[in-house]
Amino acid sequence: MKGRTLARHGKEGLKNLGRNSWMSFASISAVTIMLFVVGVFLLLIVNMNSFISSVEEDVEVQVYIELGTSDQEQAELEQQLKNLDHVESVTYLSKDEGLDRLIDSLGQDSEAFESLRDENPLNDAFIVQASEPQQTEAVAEAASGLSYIDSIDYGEQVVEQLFNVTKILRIIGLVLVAGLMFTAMFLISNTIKLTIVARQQEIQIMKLVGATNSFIRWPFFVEGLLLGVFGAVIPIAAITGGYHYLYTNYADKLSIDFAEILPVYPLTLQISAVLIGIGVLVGIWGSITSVRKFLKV
Amino acid sequence: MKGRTLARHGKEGLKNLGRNSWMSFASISAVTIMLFVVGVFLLLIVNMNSFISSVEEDVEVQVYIELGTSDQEQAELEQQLKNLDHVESVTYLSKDEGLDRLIDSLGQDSEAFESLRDENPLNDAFIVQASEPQQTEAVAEAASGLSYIDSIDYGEQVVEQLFNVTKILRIIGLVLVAGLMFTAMFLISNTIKLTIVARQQEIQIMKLVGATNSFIRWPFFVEGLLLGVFGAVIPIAAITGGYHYLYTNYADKLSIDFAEILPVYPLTLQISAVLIGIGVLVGIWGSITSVRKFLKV
Amino acid sequence: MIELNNVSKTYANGVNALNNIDIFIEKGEFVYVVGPSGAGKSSFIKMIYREERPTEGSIQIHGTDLMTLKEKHVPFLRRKIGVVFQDFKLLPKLSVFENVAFALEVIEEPKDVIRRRVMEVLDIVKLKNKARFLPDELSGGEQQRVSIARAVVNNPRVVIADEPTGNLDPDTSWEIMEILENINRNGTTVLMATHNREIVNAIKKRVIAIEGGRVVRDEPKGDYGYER
Amino acid sequence: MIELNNVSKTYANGVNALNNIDIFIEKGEFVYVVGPSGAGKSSFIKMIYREERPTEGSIQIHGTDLMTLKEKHVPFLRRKIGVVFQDFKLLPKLSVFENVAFALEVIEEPKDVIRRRVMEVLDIVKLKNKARFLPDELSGGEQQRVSIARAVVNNPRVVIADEPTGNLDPDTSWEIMEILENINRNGTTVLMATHNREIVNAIKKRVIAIEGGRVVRDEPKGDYGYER
Ligand SMILES: Nc1ncnc2c1ncn2[C@@H]1O[C@H](COP(=O)(O)OP(=O)(O)OP(=O)(O)O)[C@@H](O)[C@H]1O
Ligand SMILES: Nc1ncnc2c1ncn2[C@@H]1O[C@H](COP(=O)(O)OP(=O)(O)OP(=O)(O)O)[C@@H](O)[C@H]1O
Ligand SMILES: [Mg+2]
Ligand SMILES: [Mg+2]
Repeated sequence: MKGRTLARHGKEGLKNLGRNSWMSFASISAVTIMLFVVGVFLLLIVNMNSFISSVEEDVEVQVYIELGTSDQEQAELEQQLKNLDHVESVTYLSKDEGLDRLIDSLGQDSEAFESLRDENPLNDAFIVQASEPQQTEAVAEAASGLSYIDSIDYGEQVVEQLFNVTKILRIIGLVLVAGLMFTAMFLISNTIKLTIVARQQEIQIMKLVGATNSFIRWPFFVEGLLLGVFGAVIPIAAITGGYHYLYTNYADKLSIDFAEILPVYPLTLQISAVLIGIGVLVGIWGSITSVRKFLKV
Repeated sequence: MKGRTLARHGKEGLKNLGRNSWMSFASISAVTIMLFVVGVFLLLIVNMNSFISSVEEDVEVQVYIELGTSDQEQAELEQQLKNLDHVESVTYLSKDEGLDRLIDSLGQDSEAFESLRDENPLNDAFIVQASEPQQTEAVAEAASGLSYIDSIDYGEQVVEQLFNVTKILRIIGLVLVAGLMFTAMFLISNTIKLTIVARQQEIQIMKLVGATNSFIRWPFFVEGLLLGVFGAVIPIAAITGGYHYLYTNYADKLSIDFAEILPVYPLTLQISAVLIGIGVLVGIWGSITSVRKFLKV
Repeated sequence: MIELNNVSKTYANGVNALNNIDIFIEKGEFVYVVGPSGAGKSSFIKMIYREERPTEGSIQIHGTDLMTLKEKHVPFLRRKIGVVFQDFKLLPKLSVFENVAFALEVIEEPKDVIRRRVMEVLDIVKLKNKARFLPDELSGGEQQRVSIARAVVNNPRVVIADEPTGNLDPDTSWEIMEILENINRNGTTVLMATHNREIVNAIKKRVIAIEGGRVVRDEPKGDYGYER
Repeated sequence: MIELNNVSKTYANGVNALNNIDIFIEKGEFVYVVGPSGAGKSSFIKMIYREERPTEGSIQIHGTDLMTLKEKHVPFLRRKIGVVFQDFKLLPKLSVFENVAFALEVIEEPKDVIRRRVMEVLDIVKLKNKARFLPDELSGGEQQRVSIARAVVNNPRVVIADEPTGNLDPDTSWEIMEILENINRNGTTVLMATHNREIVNAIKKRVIAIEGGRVVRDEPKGDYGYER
């Protein structure tokens, strides 16, 4: 193909958007609205995922030290804990600090327990954080084999249920995003196909006056690409702008304790890349596959 | 319009689906996939909403009774509590039961507190349930004006944060469902419009040989209606069937404590009604409005 | 009775297709409209069934003033006028039978009447055996004959034919002329744009010659030709 | 050189459009194809540029065997054949200029060559001043002339014209014939399906008459007519 022909195809593809302005508008708005929906969901799901992770990170193993363990033995235990697989960190928590933490967590009931301070029922403890929240149980199990240990607590039931919930949430999120992306691709290419079916006759005429398949296909390729690009502009702008606004104005309200919503960058950049990628790929793909049907003349 | 003409329009509308089979297929599959997405979201959001409500229902006000209150005074207080606005129920909780509950909730730490039983730091209490979870604070406030009360606890901070979270979740859910419905309507009518634009010339020919606008419109009305109905069949079947399957096989796994997923009926019936409603309305609407554009010949 | 008073037509792109046309056609007349390619014959014809509206002047058909005619009454005007379009304008998804029947369905004729009448007309244009074909499966001349059949099927008061023999061999053309003469004899006004010199010179009728958007000649029993 | 051996064509709907056609056309010949409406003229013509494929028999064009020609080589065959389609087949979204230019763009001519050559041809068919119009803004005859311009613009070795004067007045028809005779004089083979008795009888050339899908007459310098 000569250079001027390539330039011609590019120009023709662009012109065709204008020549079929109604159809182009319909296609671009379908791309726009679907990418917007996909973008919003990506934002939500990615944030949900990070929330879930924060919650999971909070899970820890409390290893209570046997009464009467010497300082040296205690250091030995600490080292052994640190040497366990999947252990991220080991922190010492004296029984007084432990009681403080406990009483704090009881809220208004706490006053009633102040009396406990005189006769602390707790032991000193090591707080062990697993490198992966899902490894917590394994770590607790491994730790239970060590000596100088009074008891081990990691909220077995609660943790198990938590992981159950987060697993379900993650699966739902993944299914939703995957389903929506599929839907978006299907609908975008469906719409593009409709605009091209309407031009079936034109494609056939081109073939009858001696155009090769590739000569016909190229402008459609360009057209599909432009549909994708133009269709991605508004969703990208809206999502980046909207998220930026939410983040700067409501970041604190949207955060719960430790779990914060993700910063604007690089998240919106990544999502923008995904959106324009979907737009362009599906645009080109929808366009090219639909043309192919009508090339057999 | 004569009866036979009405019959003719119905038959013509059905025939047109076949005559433009490719286009009909594209439209119906767009309706199908969008209604499916909307249906899945409705299921999720309605269930989320019921989960949230269950969590909120769990909020209660603990009214601790002053030491040394006589039985009669206690009965008086109970009556006064019952008479407060927005109070659903008032239950007596002795300090021993209270301690049981508390210790239970501490999980494995509990053993350390068994010692407390000898010297219970709690008071007897009334557990007050508000008729609306959101009224909890008001109830607590009103109760605090009464006599014979030692202290009042309803987990102020936790409850406030909980309601914040549930509010945000509800808003997100509502926005998502509304947004998706809008998207579905837009895309369905967009797709239908494209199929009709492609028939612009035919519509003009009909007008030129003496057809009135309503004569042309009727078959399109029928066609739009059928598109909606046919497009709603698969989503309704898939959602009802899928949810039924999930419910019978995984209801327990998908439930957390008190919060259970909603039963199959009437939920799926309601969602089916919504889906077929959207399909038919948008089908007819998209069809009729697009035809109108081309009737001016 | 068709009456054009001082009618001019300028298209949206600025082309001045007709200029100050004054024509009066009696009920039951047979009129040829001749003129070179692009003279304005089709534009003239399109204004009579109101596909196009004049930019100036006034048109009356059987007492109906097309300039003040309400949009919703236009279909009823068109039902009184059978049109053979220069480009046939067949509905591509309908069979030959359905295409012709359409003109009767719009006036809500009973099904059996439609069936009988359509087959009658298809017989006349020799397409009875192709009733179930789609337009795409017909030759050029066959499509033209379907268009003719549709124009006459509901016995309109006026038949307008734009180049009805352009795709027909001479023999078939004569047969079509016979059909048109026949319905004319029964009182139908016939207006026919044509390039067919042979026919115009043989079947003598009134000839209106248009050139450059103006009527350059208007003769009863005239010859083909459009020189002043 | 165009050679048809024992060619038959049956369409998908069962219509038997051509039967055992044997035709040999020398390079540089001028041939009329005549016959009544629905005889099979267009079917015959469509097989030469391979819009349709024969159900039986073989076709050779300038040494290329159409029966074994690969799909991807078809466009190159079509570029050597200029076709005036009975229904014009203009691209509705392209201007007159762009429609004609398209035939040169596919063979990747430089832009200035395209421009010059297109305006030259539009001048010949008297449509230079309508170069920027869309097909919809043209009269029937004007559209037909655009189709003719596109067929000849790339100096093809064969020109096939299906009813090229069906929508033209006699004067313009003669001018089109002059164009066709001119390119024929320069060595181009011309094959023309027509119903125009006047022209066939005046410009004497070889006449192939088809009726009911069979060649019923094949005469050098013949008259119009298709009776056996
Ligand atoms: N829709 C339109 N928009 C703009 N210009 C038009 C339109 N239709 C026709 N014209 C122009 O108006 C002029 C008259 O066209 P018209 O179709 O009336 O000619 P005609 O006499 O029917 O010619 P022919 O014999 O070739 O059919 C032509 O120059 C044409 O270019
Ligand atoms: N695509 C098609 N499918 C089915 N049948 C067809 C098709 N095209 C043409 N025919 C049939 O084949 C026969 C010959 O058609 P063809 O177009 O070759 O006739 P023609 O000689 O060109 O006639 P005309 O002078 O009217 O254009 C006709 O009877 C027609 O009904
Ligand atoms: Mg005309
Ligand atoms: Mg033909």
